[in-house]
Amino acid sequence: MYTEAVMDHFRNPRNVGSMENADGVGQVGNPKCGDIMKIYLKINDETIEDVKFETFGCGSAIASSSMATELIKGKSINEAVELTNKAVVEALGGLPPVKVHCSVLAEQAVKSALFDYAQKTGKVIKGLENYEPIDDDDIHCH
Amino acid sequence: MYTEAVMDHFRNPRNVGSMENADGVGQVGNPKCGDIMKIYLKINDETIEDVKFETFGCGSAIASSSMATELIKGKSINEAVELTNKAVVEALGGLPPVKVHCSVLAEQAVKSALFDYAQKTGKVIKGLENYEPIDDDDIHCH
Amino acid sequence: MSKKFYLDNAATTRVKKEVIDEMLKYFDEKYGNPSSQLYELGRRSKEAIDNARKIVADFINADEKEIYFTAGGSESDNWALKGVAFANFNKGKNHIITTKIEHHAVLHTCEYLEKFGVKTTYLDVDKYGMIDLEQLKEAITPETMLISIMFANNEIGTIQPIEQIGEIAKEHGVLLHVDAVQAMGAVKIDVKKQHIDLLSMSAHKLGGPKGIGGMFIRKGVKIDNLIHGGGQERGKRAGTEGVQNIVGFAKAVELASKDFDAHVKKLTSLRNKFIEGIKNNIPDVILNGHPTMRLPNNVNFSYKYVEGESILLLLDMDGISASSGSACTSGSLDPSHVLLATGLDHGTAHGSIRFTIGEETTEEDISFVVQTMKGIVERLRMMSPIKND
Amino acid sequence: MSKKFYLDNAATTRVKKEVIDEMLKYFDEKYGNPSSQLYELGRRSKEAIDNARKIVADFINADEKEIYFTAGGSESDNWALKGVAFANFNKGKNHIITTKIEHHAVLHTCEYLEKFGVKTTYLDVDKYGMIDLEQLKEAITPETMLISIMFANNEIGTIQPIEQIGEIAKEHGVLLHVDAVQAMGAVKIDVKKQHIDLLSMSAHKLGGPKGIGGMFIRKGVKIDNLIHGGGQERGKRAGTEGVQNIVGFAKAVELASKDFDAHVKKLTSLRNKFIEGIKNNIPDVILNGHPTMRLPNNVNFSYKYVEGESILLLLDMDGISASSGSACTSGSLDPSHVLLATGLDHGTAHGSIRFTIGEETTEEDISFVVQTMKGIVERLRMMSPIKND
Ligand SMILES: Cc1ncc(COP(=O)(O)O)c(C=O)c1O
Ligand SMILES: Cc1ncc(COP(=O)(O)O)c(C=O)c1O
Ligand code: FES
Ligand code: FES
Repeated sequence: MYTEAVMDHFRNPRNVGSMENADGVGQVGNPKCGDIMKIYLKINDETIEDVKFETFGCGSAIASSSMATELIKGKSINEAVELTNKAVVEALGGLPPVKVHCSVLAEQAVKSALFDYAQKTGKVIKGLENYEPIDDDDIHCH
Repeated sequence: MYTEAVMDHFRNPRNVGSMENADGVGQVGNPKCGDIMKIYLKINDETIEDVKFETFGCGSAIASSSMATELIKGKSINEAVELTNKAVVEALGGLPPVKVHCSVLAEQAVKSALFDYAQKTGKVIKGLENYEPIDDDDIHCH
Repeated sequence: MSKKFYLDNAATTRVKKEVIDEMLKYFDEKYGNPSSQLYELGRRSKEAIDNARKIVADFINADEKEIYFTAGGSESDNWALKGVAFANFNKGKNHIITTKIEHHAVLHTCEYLEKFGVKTTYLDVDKYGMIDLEQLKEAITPETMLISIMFANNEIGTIQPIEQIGEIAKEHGVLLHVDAVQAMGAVKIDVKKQHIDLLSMSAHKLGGPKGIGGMFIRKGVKIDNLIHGGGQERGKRAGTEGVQNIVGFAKAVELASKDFDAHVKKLTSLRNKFIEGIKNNIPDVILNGHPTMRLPNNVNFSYKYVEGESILLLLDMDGISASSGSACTSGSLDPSHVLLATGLDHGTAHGSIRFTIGEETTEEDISFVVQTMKGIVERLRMMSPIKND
Repeated sequence: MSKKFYLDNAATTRVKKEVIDEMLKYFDEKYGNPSSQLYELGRRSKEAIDNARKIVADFINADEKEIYFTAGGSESDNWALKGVAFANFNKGKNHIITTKIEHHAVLHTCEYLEKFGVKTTYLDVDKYGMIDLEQLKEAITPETMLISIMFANNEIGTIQPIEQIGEIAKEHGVLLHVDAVQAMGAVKIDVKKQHIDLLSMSAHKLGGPKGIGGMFIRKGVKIDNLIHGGGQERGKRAGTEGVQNIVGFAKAVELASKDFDAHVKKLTSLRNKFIEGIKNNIPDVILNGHPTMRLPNNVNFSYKYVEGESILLLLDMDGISASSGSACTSGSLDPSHVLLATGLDHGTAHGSIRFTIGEETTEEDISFVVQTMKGIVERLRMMSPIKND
C-alpha cells in the first residue's frame, strides 16, 4: 500500500521531537479527524537552521511530516513557504489517493509555523500575506 | 431420488405392450402434460386374466403403470376397481412428492379401462357408477 | 459401472486441475481478508483479487475497474435488472425489454419487479430461437431503461446477434444487459465492439468453481447495489470476497483464453458429428436451436413419442449424464419455456434431451452415446401409446 | 520474518485443514450440479448439501428446512432486511428498528431502504455497547415490521441480551433478525429459545471458506427473495449452489460444535490475560466493549494520544496482524461508528486497536504482543503532539 520511501520515513522518521524556544511553531489538524501535526522551526538569518515535528496520525501523516521537515531544513523561509504537498508526495514516491490529504496537512503545518514566525517577528513572508490559520470550530475532516 | 422398487419396475416393466381384442381399454393423461397411460384388460368371469400397458411418461409413470398392472392381474374386477394410487405408491416403496400424481394416473387408467369394459358389457361395477372419463379439452396438468 | 460420460457441461463443469491448484493457496496459507491492507496477509489477498480482475477484464475487452465479482450468474442477472430498475425507481423510466427464452434468473426477476411498477416486454423467437431485430426496435419506448438479452441460450444453444442488438440499444440510448453465462469461453465477447453495458458471468460453466461469478458494468452506468454493506468491490458489492473462488474463476478464464480458437474448433467438429449421428440413427427427431448459430458444445434434440426423464434415467444406467430442459428446471414438471417459445408443442417438448460436450469428450464417446440413445429411444417408443401417431 | 501472529480472527480465519479436505472432494470428483437429480453426480452434490443443511440447522436448533445458503453474512443481512421490507412494500408496515452499532451490511441497507419508504430507528448503546431494552420497547410502533440487532459486535465484542430482545419482539408481534456472524461458534445460539425469526451466518469467521454464509428463516416468515431465478434452496435463493463452499461451511460448523465449551473456555482465559496484560503494561488505555458480556476472542482498547493505523503498520513489521475498527472500514478514514456510539470522542476512537485471538494463539504469543504494543505505543506517544494533554 505504501512505497518504500513512505515506509522508510514512517519507520525512521527524521527530525522527530519538540523544540524549546522555537522561532516559529505551527499546529494543524484536529484529533477529531485523527491527525494533528506540529512543526517547530529554528530560524537564523531567514534560514531554517533546525526543524522538529510531532505528529498524531496515520503512517502517511508521519512520513509526510518527516519528509516535509527534510525538504525545508537548511532552506530559506522564502523557499520553505513554497513547499507544496505535491512536492512531499513526489519525494515520497507517491501516496495512495485517500492519503494525499496527509501531505496537504504537512504543507499546512509548515506554512502555519512560518506564519507564526512572521507574526512574532513582524516580517512579511511572500505567499503568507493572506494566510488564515484554520479555525478549530470550523474543521472539516478530509 | 427413486426407490429400488421404482427403479426395478422402471428398468424391467411388467406387462408392457398392447393387446388385440381387449375387453376393456382405458387411456388417461395428455401429451401436453408429458404423460399418457393406456391399459388393456382381458377379463374372463369377472376376473382380470391379463393386463398390458403402454405409457408415455416419466420414470415414475412407467413404474406406476407396471406396478398397477401387477396389482390387478388375476384379481376380480371388483377388487381391481378399488385399487388406489396410495396402494401403488406403497407397493413401490414410496414416490417423491412431485411424482405422486403419476400413481394417480395409474389408478385412473385402470378405472378407465374397467369403465370401458363396463360400458361394452353393460355391467355395473361398484364404485364406477359415477365415473366420468376426463374430457381432453378440460385437462389440467399436475 | 466403468466409464462415465459427463455430457451436461452446460449445467456445470468439472473444476480444472490448474484451477484447484491455484485456489488451494488461498485457504490456509494466504487466507487474509483483502480489506485488511495494513498487514501482509491482507495485502496478498488484495493483490490476488486485483490480478483476477485484470484477467477477467482482458477476456471481454473491458477495463478492470468495470469488473465486479458476485456469487454467480444468477446474482449478476438479478443485480443488472434490479440495480437498473431501482436506480430508476420513481423516475419515469420503468420499461424493460427481454426475450421469452432468458434464464429464469432474468425472467423471474422481471416478474418480481412488476410490484415496483416495472413493465416488461418479452420478445418472441423464431423456431431456431432467434429474436427478430425489428420487433426489438418496435418495442423500445421512451420509458425503456434496459434491454436484457442473453448471448447464448443454455438449453438450445442459440447465439443471438449481440453486436447488432448493441447497436440498436446504443442508437436508442437504452442500456444493454447481456447474460453471457453460457457464451463465456465459447463465443468471443468484446463489450466495446458489441456495445454491451452490463454483462453477467459465471465461473462454473467454464471449469471454475461454483458460487462465483462476475459482472461487467460499463463506467458511468447508473445502477443500485444489490448487496449493501462494506466497501468491497469499490463500494458496489458488499461482502468479504471469496478470494479462493475469485482466483479460481480467473484461472479458468485464463485457461479458456489460452486455447480459445482450437477449443471452439474441436468442440464444433465433435458437436457436428454428434448431431449427424443422432439424425442418421434415430427417426422422428427434431434438432432444437439454430443449425449454425449455436454453442459449439450444444446438442439438443426432441425425440417424438417419448418423455425426457425416462431417457435420462436410462442414460444414467449407462453412466451418461445429460439433461432435459435446463438444469434449474429439471426438478420441475413443466416443459421448458425455451422449447415452447420456439414453437414446439408440449408433447414434443417433453421429449427433449440436451447433451453438452466438454473438453474431455471424445469421438468414441459420441459414437457410444448415439448408439445408446438409439436403443433407449427404440425401447421407450415400444412402450409408448403414441408411437404410431 | 520468523513467527507470524495472526490476531485478526474477527476479520477472517484461516481455513481449517479438515475443512479443506472435505471441500476438495467437490471440485473434480463430485462436481455435479445439485439440481441434476437424474444422474449420479448431481445426486451426490444434492446429498452433500442436504447433509450440510442438517449440520448447520442442528447447531442453532433450527429445522433443516429453515436453513438457506447464501454468499455470506452481507448477503444474509441484505436479504433479511430487504426481503422483509419488500414483502411489506405498500402494505402499511414500513418501520425497522436496529442499533447504532450494527455492521454496515445492516446500516447501509437501512439507509438504502429509505427510498422505498422505509423508516429506521437506530437504538443507542451505553458505554459498553449495550442497548437499552426499555428504549427498544418504546421504539416499537404499529408500523414496525422488523427488529434487527446483532448478537455480538464485530469491533468491540459486546454480546446483546438476545433472548430478552426475542421476548420483546415476540410479545409485540414483530419479526426479529439477528446478525450472528461474529457470535457463531462463540456464543450458544438457539433460535427457538431466543425467539429469533431470521439469523445471518458467515463461514469464514469460524474456519470455513470465504464467500459462503447462511440464513435461518423461521417457517412461516414472509420474506421476498433477494436473488430470483432457478428453484435452488427450495425456491428462495437462486443460483447454482457453491457445493464445495457449502460443504466447507458445514464442516467448520461441525468442528466448532464438537469442542464448543472447551474452545470458549480456553479463548476466554487467554482473552482475559491479554486484557490484563495491556491494562497493566500500558498507561492511558480504555477497554472498549463490555468487561464480561463480550466475545471470548475480542480485545479492543483505545490508546490515547496515538492513531490506529500507525500502530498497525508497526505491528505488521513484527508479523502481528490486528485491526483498527472493523476490517470493512479499515480502508476508510472515518473513525468507527461503533466506537463513537459508545461515547468515545473522535480522537480516542482513532487510536483503537482490535486484537481477536484464534485457536492457534498461545499465552506466549500474548506476552510477546503485549510487550510489542508497549514499545509501539511509547514510541508513537513520544512523537505525538498531544501526549501531555
Ligand atoms: C457482524 C458482521 N456482520 C456481517 C458481516 C459480513 O459478513 P461477510 O463478510 O461474510 O459478508 C461481518 C463480517 O465482516 C460481521 O462481522
Ligand atoms: C444462461 C444462464 N444464465 C444464468 C445462469 C445462472 O448462473 P449461476 O448458476 O452461476 O447462478 C445460468 C446457469 O444455470 C445460465 O445458463
Ligand atoms: S492523517 Fe488522516 S489519514 Fe493520514
Ligand atoms: S407422469 Fe407426469 S411427472 Fe410422472
